[in-house]
Amino acid sequence: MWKQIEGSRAIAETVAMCRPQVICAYPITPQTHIVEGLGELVKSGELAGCEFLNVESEFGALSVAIGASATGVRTYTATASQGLLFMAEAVYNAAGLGLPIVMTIGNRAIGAPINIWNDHSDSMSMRDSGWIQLFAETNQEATDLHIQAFRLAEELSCPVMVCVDGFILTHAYDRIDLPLQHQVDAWLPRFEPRQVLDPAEPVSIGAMVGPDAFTEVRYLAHNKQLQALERIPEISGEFYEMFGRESGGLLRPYRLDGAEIVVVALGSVNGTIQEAIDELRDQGVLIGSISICSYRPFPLEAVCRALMNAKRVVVVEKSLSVGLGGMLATDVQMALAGRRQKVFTVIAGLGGRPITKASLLKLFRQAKADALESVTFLDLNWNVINRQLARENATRRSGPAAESILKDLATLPTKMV
Amino acid sequence: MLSIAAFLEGRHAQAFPSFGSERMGAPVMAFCRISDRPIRSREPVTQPDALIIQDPTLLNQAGLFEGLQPEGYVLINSARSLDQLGVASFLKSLPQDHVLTVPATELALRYIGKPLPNSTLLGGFAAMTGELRLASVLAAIRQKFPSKIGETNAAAAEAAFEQVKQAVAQPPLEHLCAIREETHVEAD
Amino acid sequence: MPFQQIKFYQTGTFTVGNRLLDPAVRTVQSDARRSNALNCGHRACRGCGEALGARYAVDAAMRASDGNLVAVNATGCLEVFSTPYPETSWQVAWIHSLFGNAAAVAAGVVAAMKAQGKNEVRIIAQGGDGGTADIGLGCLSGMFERNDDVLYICYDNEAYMNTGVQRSGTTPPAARTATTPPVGAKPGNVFGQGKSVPLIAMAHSIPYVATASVAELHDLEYKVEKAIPIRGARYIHIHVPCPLGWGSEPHDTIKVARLAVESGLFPLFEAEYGDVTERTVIRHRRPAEEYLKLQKRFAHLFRPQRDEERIAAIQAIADRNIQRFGLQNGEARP
Amino acid sequence: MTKPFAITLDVGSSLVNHTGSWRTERPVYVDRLPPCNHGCPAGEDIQSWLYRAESGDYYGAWKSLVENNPLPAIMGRACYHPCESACNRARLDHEVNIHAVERFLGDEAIRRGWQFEPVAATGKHVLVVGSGPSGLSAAYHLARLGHKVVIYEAGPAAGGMMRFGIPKYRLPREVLNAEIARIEKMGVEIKLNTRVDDLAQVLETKEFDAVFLAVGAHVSKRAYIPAGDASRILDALGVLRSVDGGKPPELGRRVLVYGGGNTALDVARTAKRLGATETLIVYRRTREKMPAHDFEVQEAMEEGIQFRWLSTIKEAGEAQFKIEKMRLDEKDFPQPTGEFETIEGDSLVLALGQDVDLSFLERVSGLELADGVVKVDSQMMTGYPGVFAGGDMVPADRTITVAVGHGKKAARNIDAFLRGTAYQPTPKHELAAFDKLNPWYYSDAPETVQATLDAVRRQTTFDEVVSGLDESNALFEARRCLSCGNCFECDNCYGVCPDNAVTKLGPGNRFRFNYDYCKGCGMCAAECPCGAIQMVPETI
Repeated sequence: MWKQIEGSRAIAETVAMCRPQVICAYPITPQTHIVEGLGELVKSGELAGCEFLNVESEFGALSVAIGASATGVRTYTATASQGLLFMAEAVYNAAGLGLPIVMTIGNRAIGAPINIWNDHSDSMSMRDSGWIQLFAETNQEATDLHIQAFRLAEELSCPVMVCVDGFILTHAYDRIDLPLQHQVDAWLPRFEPRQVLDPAEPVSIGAMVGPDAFTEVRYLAHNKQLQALERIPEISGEFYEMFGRESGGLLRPYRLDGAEIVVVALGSVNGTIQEAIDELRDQGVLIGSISICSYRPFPLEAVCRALMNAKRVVVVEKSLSVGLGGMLATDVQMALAGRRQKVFTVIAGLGGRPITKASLLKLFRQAKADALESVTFLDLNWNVINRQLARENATRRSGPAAESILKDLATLPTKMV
Repeated sequence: MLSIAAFLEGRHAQAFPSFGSERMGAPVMAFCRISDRPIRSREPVTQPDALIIQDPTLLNQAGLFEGLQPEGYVLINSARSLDQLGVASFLKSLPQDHVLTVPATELALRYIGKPLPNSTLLGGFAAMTGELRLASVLAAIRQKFPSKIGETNAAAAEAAFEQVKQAVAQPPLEHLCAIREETHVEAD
Repeated sequence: MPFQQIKFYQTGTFTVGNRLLDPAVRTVQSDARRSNALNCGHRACRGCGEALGARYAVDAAMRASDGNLVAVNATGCLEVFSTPYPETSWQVAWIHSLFGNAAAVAAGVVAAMKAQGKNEVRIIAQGGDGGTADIGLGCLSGMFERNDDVLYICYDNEAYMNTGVQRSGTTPPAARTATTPPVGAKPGNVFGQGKSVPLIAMAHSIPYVATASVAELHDLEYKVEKAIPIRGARYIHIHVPCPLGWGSEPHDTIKVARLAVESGLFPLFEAEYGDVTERTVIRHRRPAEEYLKLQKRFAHLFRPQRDEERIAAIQAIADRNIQRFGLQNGEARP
Repeated sequence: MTKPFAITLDVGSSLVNHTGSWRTERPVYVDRLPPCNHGCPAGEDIQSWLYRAESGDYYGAWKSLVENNPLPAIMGRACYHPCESACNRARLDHEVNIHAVERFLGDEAIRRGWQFEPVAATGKHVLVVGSGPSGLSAAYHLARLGHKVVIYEAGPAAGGMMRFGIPKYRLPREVLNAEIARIEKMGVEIKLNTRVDDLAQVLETKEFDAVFLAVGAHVSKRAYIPAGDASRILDALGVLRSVDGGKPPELGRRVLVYGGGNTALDVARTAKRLGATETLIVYRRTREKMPAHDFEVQEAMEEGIQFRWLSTIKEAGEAQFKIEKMRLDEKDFPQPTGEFETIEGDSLVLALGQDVDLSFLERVSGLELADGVVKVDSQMMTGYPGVFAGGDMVPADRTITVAVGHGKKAARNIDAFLRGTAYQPTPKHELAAFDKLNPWYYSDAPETVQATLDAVRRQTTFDEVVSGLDESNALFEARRCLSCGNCFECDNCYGVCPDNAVTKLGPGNRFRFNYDYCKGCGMCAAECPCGAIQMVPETI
């Protein structure tokens, strides 16, 4: 059913259609609208048989979810940024215990300096936690991925994060085809837990495991994600059969035919990238892109196949591994291990800086001209950087960088958006 | 509401705020794209086809009109004339009837009883650009605010539509229309 | 029969069992069919007070809930010694998640049970003083404030024993720990104002709060069995000596706990909706010094010379408790 | 549902981990000797009958009691209960009032007519000389062993000193008669007014396979006191005997009693009951040095008996007695001071102790006498094979309890002698001293004070002074027993073991340690209220 609706609301309504039995909420921008919506649906009775808990912290939120999931019910929560970091311990724990919790991440930067705007630093920080991480390109996909996430999580008994770009998707009103309840009911099976806290059949969950078995436990977690590599495309296919929409899957290629330059990116920026690609294609530039939906497990083979014929690979990512460069790029390079293609890292859109088509066009033309550095910071304001570096060279005590930079920005002409 | 109106006409629309941590009263921007095909771009609108300015005090802000298309529209919420606002000369490059003022706040006060000009301006916008039919604007307004508030807002929008319609000749139809709206955050 | 009303003196009013009583009214621990929730083969130290307290409490909870029990455990000694792969000593449905989140996990279990309509299942959360008073206090407070249907049991051995006896928020003044060594002008732990989780719990006005001790089995079981059927958030704080951390003799575990109670240093009371409603009156009051002397963690108060000032300060704490909770006058509960 | 590997475990799996290997000491259950049993001259197993009594099993308790002592109703009244002096409970509040429970059981047995079971006869014949406590006790035990017993009693009624030496107000005669009758019902024959003047003669008849001599000390000691013809001087036993015979002697209004033993008190209190307005006990040493039991002195004082300490009687006149004051030397011996005084008195009763008349033994060969008593070996046999002796006749305290104990011991040895073997007493357990207990587990319980007849009534009649316990009181009292040294199945060890290493075997079967899991912490031993667990080092 088509609706012009805010992304967060669409996600809330869809999660509700998956009939979770426990939802816990703790507010943090930009995820908040989702749990607000769910809270309303539970209170109004539209989502029946569901317990909605307002908890005292993100750590508490995921902990409640752990308890609920271990008791054998479908469990959901959402967070972002600092919130995800504050629950980090529980994030690893939920995965370690193999609890199929689904959690939405309204992707947002991590401070300091505190910043509420979108980038991928938060979910990237948890990429090795053992959770499956799926990135949504559009609000339609964000909506659909949640249904798939519950199925995937419960089949494998493994938690899933659905990563949705904060504000850009969560706060955008879009034209979305919302699934119908009977479709969701028909497509999403009942939750059959692998382990459950039941006085009738008592077990001890969460034993201490020593060197004698820890590696095996970890390998099995890894193996689970390898199984996910098989299931994610299948589930996407099964989803298509019921809902008639392509959503999810490991990755989505765009105009790869004969492409010499292939752009790789996660999430909503792919839309703008595709606009840029169309324009360059019209000018005869052989360029295409792949949008990676499944970041964990990372589809090494699929990526390698997609990039088979590319000469240059430009990885545009909204996160920075400080001191190294790109995390996504590192994974892409692993996918291309032993091949001669050049992989360029472009750090873009940090802390909500808009990634404009104009900047992308400029970037891709440089790529075509083979004028790209291995790591590029898109739209970096060099005036500011140079002044600060100069200051720091001049005196060791140069004060907090952020403040000085803000002073500079005030004096420099900058484009307001 | 703009995007909803467009949606109701079967068109693709995308609306999003200039995401900020603003509190009530601070100047903000919101964007809307309307198109006949799916909208993929997620960047902010930098070259608007139309600019709705809810608060004339923002008129002298640097780069306000930056990127405005040569054939673009400007609708300003004010009871005063463009000359009185001192922007007439600055905007004379635009086609005639593409720059108008409408006393949206006054109308809002009259019909809604509150100085909330948003929906009122949408009526004016529909009349000025012809991008949207009044009916869909009113429907969008009623969808956004069910109950009586919807009706009063609709009435105000209709009034604005009539006022602007008087002032303009038949406008040309655009296929892609991007609107930037300058306003103050309102509590709604 | 006339003698049925008579107290039993030979079998002792305070012994675990009592052959002259109807089995139905004897303690859980005297029952040959008790659940042994925490079973043989666990790896707790000799004379571990926490192992004892946990079996006392969970067995009582098992009887009170007719076996419909789920236990959530915080990280700590209890969790480590009870469930090292591949063995578990627990005979109840049990989960361990993290150090600081037992209360929240339990809240989740409750929510899930509620959502499934399994209202007969009772949930307990348990942890040590570190997991309760320190790192877990946030989640605990949240659980209290939401009045989640959880009985939280804290086994207080007054330091981080699992990691090697470091100071916790409930470590008593002057006590030696690995991080408050008995050196310098003021050896051992500082004389702070302390942190009473029971009083913090009472500040949430939850339906039931109680303190208990492994030295007072009848009292402990009474409180657990009273707490189990109550709906809403409940809290029981159990004093459990740690021979390793306190430097007491393994066979003295109960004796030490008893002296804590009889000196007034560990007051036994109950509170409902924020108000103290009952206290367990001290039968034979003992000086705090007797309690301190059994524990090497207080040895520096007596050797090389007596630290009269600080011994008196500790006695003052005991006196205040006795006066504050009225532990010496009034009727003891039958 | 395939559970996750390693992180999820099935319950009870820790049983494979045998923590018993950590142990350096192991607990073992022991039985220790309760101080009451240890202190009882009659060798009663007091704790075991209290244990039965506290659950209301009075018959069982009585049966257990008479295993060792056939005279509970008498003993419960007349015994000076050394068991209570030894009772550990005294360290807590007040010793258990054992004699009162014993008396309750004895009276209960009389009330309900409980009897001893008859046993198969061995065909052996034993003569017992004297039907006092030791004679009756020996006869009873011998009869229980199947031997035919005949008692020769010189007096007109059985009971010996119990009848002639103990006033009615301490031992009602119907009680005495009832317990003697019960022994006779077993087949024990008592020949009254049958004095043995020459034992050798009896032995020559070969009528008996063994003999037990149990003659009491009925001959009062005398002291030389210059006295005028008119002065009335009597001996204590004579007075007591004549009172029992129903011909009370003329003592007058003011009676002096000379001596400090229990007999002195008995006779003084008797005099009071015979109408004396003033009764004065004259004793050469202090109250502390008085051999009489303190509670009797207490009762006497309550009855208005007066005392004159540190005094000896030098001369007896018609209605006057000359008294010399004494002082105690460094060895606490009384020494004359040369200070004299005269006090009024209508009569003087001498209570200076008694002797046994041993003349009937003179012709028995090999039988040795020394300082007025008979020499016996550790089997209580005299120098003449087959002739045993006990009670007042042998060196020991002269109390009925000691006598009953002698009777039992002698009976066992006589039985062994008749079987041609030697009696082997079972070795005694280590004493259950107070420091072996953990008394915290016993709640405070004051002794049930037996209602005592009000003093006035006491002075005028021979009604029993101390009344008995009713059932609930007796039960209450029985339950004050701490069960020192012997498991009473309080479940403490089972409850306090942090490793569930104690197995409960069910009522009457106590407990067993599970050494597979016991880490040897010793908490069970420390918390055992009655000291029935001992920690012993492991041999590694």
